[in-house]
Amino acid sequence: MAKNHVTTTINGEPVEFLCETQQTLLDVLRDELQLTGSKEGCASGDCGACSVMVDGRLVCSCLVMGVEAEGSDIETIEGMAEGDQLHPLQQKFLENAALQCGICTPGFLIAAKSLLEKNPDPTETEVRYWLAGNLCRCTGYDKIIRSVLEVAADAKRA
Amino acid sequence: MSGNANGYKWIGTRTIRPDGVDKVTGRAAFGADFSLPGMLVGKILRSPHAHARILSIKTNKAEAFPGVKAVVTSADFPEIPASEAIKGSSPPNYRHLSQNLMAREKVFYDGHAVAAVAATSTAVADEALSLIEVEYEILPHVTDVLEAMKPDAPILHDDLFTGGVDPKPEKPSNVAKRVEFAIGDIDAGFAEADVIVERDYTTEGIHQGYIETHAVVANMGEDGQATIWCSSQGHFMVRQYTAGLLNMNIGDIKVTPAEIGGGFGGKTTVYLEPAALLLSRKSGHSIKMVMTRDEVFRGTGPTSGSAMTIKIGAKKDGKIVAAEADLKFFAGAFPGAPVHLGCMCGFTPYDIENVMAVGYDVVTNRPKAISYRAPGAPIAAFAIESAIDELAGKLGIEPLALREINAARKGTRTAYGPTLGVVGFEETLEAAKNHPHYSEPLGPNQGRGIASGYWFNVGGESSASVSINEDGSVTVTSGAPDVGGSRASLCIMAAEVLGVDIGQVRAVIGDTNATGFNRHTGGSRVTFALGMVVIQATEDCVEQLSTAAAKIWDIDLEAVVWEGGYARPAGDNAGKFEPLSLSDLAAKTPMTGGPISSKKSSNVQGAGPAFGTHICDVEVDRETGQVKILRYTAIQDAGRAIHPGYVEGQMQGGVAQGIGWALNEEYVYGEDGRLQNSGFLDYRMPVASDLPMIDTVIVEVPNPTHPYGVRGVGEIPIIPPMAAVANAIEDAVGLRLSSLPMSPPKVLAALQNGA
Amino acid sequence: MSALQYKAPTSVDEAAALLAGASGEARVLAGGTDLLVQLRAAMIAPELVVDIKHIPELTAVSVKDGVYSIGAAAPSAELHENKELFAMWPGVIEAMDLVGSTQIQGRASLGGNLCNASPAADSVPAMIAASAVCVIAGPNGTREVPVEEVATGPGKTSLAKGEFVVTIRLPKKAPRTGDAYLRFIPRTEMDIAVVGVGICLTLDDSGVCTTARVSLGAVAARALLVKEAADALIGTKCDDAALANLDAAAQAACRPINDKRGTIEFRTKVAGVLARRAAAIALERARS
Amino acid sequence: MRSLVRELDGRFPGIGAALGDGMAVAIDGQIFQDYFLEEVGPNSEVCFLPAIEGG
Repeated sequence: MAKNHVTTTINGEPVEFLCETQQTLLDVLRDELQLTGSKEGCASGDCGACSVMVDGRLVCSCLVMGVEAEGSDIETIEGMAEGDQLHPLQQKFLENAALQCGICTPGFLIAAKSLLEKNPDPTETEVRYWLAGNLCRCTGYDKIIRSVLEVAADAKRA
Repeated sequence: MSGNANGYKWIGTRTIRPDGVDKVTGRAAFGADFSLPGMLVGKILRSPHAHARILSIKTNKAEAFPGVKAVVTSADFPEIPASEAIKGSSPPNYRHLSQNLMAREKVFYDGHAVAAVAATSTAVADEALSLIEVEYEILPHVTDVLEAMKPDAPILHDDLFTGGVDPKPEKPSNVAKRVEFAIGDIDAGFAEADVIVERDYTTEGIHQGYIETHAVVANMGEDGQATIWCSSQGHFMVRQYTAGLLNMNIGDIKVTPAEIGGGFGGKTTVYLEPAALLLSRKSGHSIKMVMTRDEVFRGTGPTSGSAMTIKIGAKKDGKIVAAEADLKFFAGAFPGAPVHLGCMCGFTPYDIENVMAVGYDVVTNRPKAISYRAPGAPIAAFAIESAIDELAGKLGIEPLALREINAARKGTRTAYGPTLGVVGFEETLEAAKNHPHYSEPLGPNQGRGIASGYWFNVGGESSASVSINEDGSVTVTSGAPDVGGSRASLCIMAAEVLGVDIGQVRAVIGDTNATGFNRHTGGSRVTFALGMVVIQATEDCVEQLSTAAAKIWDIDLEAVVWEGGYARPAGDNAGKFEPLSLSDLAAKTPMTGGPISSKKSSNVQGAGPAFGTHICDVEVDRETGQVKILRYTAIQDAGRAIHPGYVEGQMQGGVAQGIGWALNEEYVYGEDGRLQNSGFLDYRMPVASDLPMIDTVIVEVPNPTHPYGVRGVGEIPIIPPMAAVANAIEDAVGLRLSSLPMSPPKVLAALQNGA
Repeated sequence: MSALQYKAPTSVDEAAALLAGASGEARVLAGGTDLLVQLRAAMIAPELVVDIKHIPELTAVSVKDGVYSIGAAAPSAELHENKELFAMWPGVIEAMDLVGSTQIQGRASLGGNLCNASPAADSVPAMIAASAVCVIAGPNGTREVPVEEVATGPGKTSLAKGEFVVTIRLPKKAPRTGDAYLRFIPRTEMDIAVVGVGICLTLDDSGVCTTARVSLGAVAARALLVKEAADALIGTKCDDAALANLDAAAQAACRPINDKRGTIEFRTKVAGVLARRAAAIALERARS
Repeated sequence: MRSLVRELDGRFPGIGAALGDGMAVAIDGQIFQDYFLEEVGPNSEVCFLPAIEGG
């Protein structure tokens, strides 16, 4: 059967790809477009390692069909830094040792960025619940949560 | 950012890890992120039965399916006879490992691999798996440790006879071995006791839960030279085990480590690599295999579950006079439960004259258990630290005070034999007592628990090289995968020895051809043991740099000192020459004797044992049995924190895993012996909203055998939490829960029965 | 290996024709948060997936004379962000908001949660309590069905071939009406409900409960509408005695199973507890 | 250590083999996984124990 032809925008660039209907957006990003920063931890929406933004909404790319992405605007971890300039969340994660193995880090960064865009001054509880769909097995979340709160506080001061 | 309170320039500072930018931008390549042109997809067919004899496997339909390039079964694996099961001086048992990787006569658990295919796509491979016809004769199964020990239990292995008992048994058994550790006279000890507590405890099998599933790309060249890219806790382990399983020469295999997305002990063995190589050999293509989450839960090693009995006796003044542990751990399908480590660690926090710890290693129809952070110790500590708490209650002594009365210190004889050297257990108790958390008031239905834990820490074979590059930058190459920031620690130690800016030093993990042998990352050894060889290699480079300076100045080597990143003339020559920086000297190496680098390999000894003490507050919903963790403080002797951020991270992560173990994580098997919760939805690891901030206190009682005093830090944090939570629940509602997980249905049932 | 087809119709009629015309199994794709998991796990093997999100009324939210019409495929996050809707039916919106993570909320929908027909679906008891009605389209036009009549058992619905839910209609809310939904999960997030309770009650101006609907989730093969539990509240001021009767009636209605998520005893007991707690919240909302 | 093990094996035949496989030794409290070439003092405390595997 012929593959589906899909036209999207990814990290601001127009991108066209061919995919089979069975392929998820995550499969397409990783296997067809070599954007391997989004990770597959469960393929069932339980771990958040594949988090991306689709048309401004935070989603698990493992639960979106590749073919559904037609006409969509997609943001992935690869588009988070602007050139050499890390996003404040990326910088803060590094400074605070908020990652150990780093496999969940892209998903956390995408999810945290979407939180701060929607709610620039979240409480600790709000951060914890917003990020509850991102599993981390290394850090106990402490330094991740602190990093998000500190970036919010820094932005408020600025 | 130079100089800090401990007198060092870099030790104890929070530098940016050298691999950090790649990991926050998505560029870091983990196991599944690697690809080769023309590679095929490999998939594994797994048993749906807990215990069955394989009568036949027909692969012809699968092989004929378009797009399928190879199928392998156990027939493609060399059979390893019992006489050749042990190769060299360390684990594994290759016969068992081979059978675990690909079932031979029998499948021993739901998820046991029975065949593997290579195909042009995942969809084709999945279809091919469904075309493999396996005829099973289903056998009775046993997943519970006490059931497996019964005389009429289904026997997994006809050739397994209980070791460590006299006389040697004549009938096969699921009990692989009995171990015993004893000092003093246990009966006399209990006879002396004024107060005795005794209770049974159980824990469930739980998984390490790393977020990255197992992944490999493997290629077998036509000349028999193999190349493997994979994520593991030890690429030398992958090389050694793969060679041993496939009867290959170690030198014919090159393993390149990918970034590893969490291991916690679970990636200290091979699962996919040998099958991937066989598929590559058969198909003539490179093979990529990536496990699904379901496969990880069903097919890879969880840790043991257990049934335990603990009995402790003390005098009225709190002095413990006798302690006895009976620990039965299930190992899963093949022997190897870490029950001896549970026996050895459990009572070590205490100075007790009469101790008897007996352990049983029991096979069951579950995946073969593998290490999980301080293997064995957390299980024993749940029971023993709960018993200590119960004893404190009976004696009317504060739990922390009871620990102080009995605390192990330098000179304490452990139950497993050795006498402790310099250790920091009392210091952790002191820090706990002085922490504001310890005296904060509690509300209704809230309780506070204390628990402690001990781990040996280990050293082991380590190889690293340090190269001074032409521009004065420094490359540290080591061969033990970085699971949680160890490259940052190695950079710090090299920069400290060199006295240069941390930005000049970069640490990388070399492939199996780039460094000498390294034992896998585990047992909290890398910062300690690799640190030792990196320090030695860096010191050697300093010697070479000083020699180069001496040549340039035409003075004796003894007249050169290395200080703050510069060679300086000393003694009579002091001030006669301008100091030469590392970069100056690096630029001149073509004229001063050539490149400067050093390789060191050693079997590093002298790991510093360490202790931790945790404080946990909970609130119990009496109507639903739900336990909320309100506040948590972890205190630990790290010897010396090289990078405090990553030490705290180890502590916080271990606590979170321990809380999961305490409250909700468990393998749930059905009556049919099949695993019912093989996904993150129903295998309930803590999520961000389940936890509070986890406070940490790093106590530093330096390890005298390490130049900077490093002890391991990664294992200890997971040891105390289960008992800390149980003790807090007891404090909150007056009920002692002795079975993990302390999930809401169990807590509610206890509240109803106990109230 | 059958080739899977994907279609994204732009009208209700087109969608109904595609679904009705499929020769093999056809599935409706709303947010996909259940469908893609089932596809991946090979629990289903449809030949056609019909994406209904390109049909305008399927993702729209409108209100007319106090009656809310919510597109069956509208993502939960949008409903939660709709302040007027949230203020009107906090129980329903909070229930849907409990489904999965933030990421899931960006995709999951009331229609999907309903038609997946899980006995533990969070939004369903809340919708039943709120007297929600589904507008169902099919090859023979549209029909309206109370939410409680959609799921018939685990994974099974009363929808005929070619039919799909277009909108969910929440009735005009009477004065002094409050709704609430509570569920029990072992963690704080990311679990499937072990027990769920939706309650909607209306008070007269003296504070006496005049009407009530109580629905229990995850304690039977489908969400239950429990009249006896509602009767425990009606005619009372929802005092402690009434709440104790509600607790007992809720427990009596449970027909749960033992499974990896909970035991019969636990589910039954906690159903009563949550009924009391949810009633207290609904009462508070009805009063304010 | 090597001569100590030889001596032990002389007194208790077979113990040498048993102490070789998967065992470590603690000399004066210090654990050695690889102990054959370690020095033992006249008053040293020597304990044989199982080799330690870590996570």
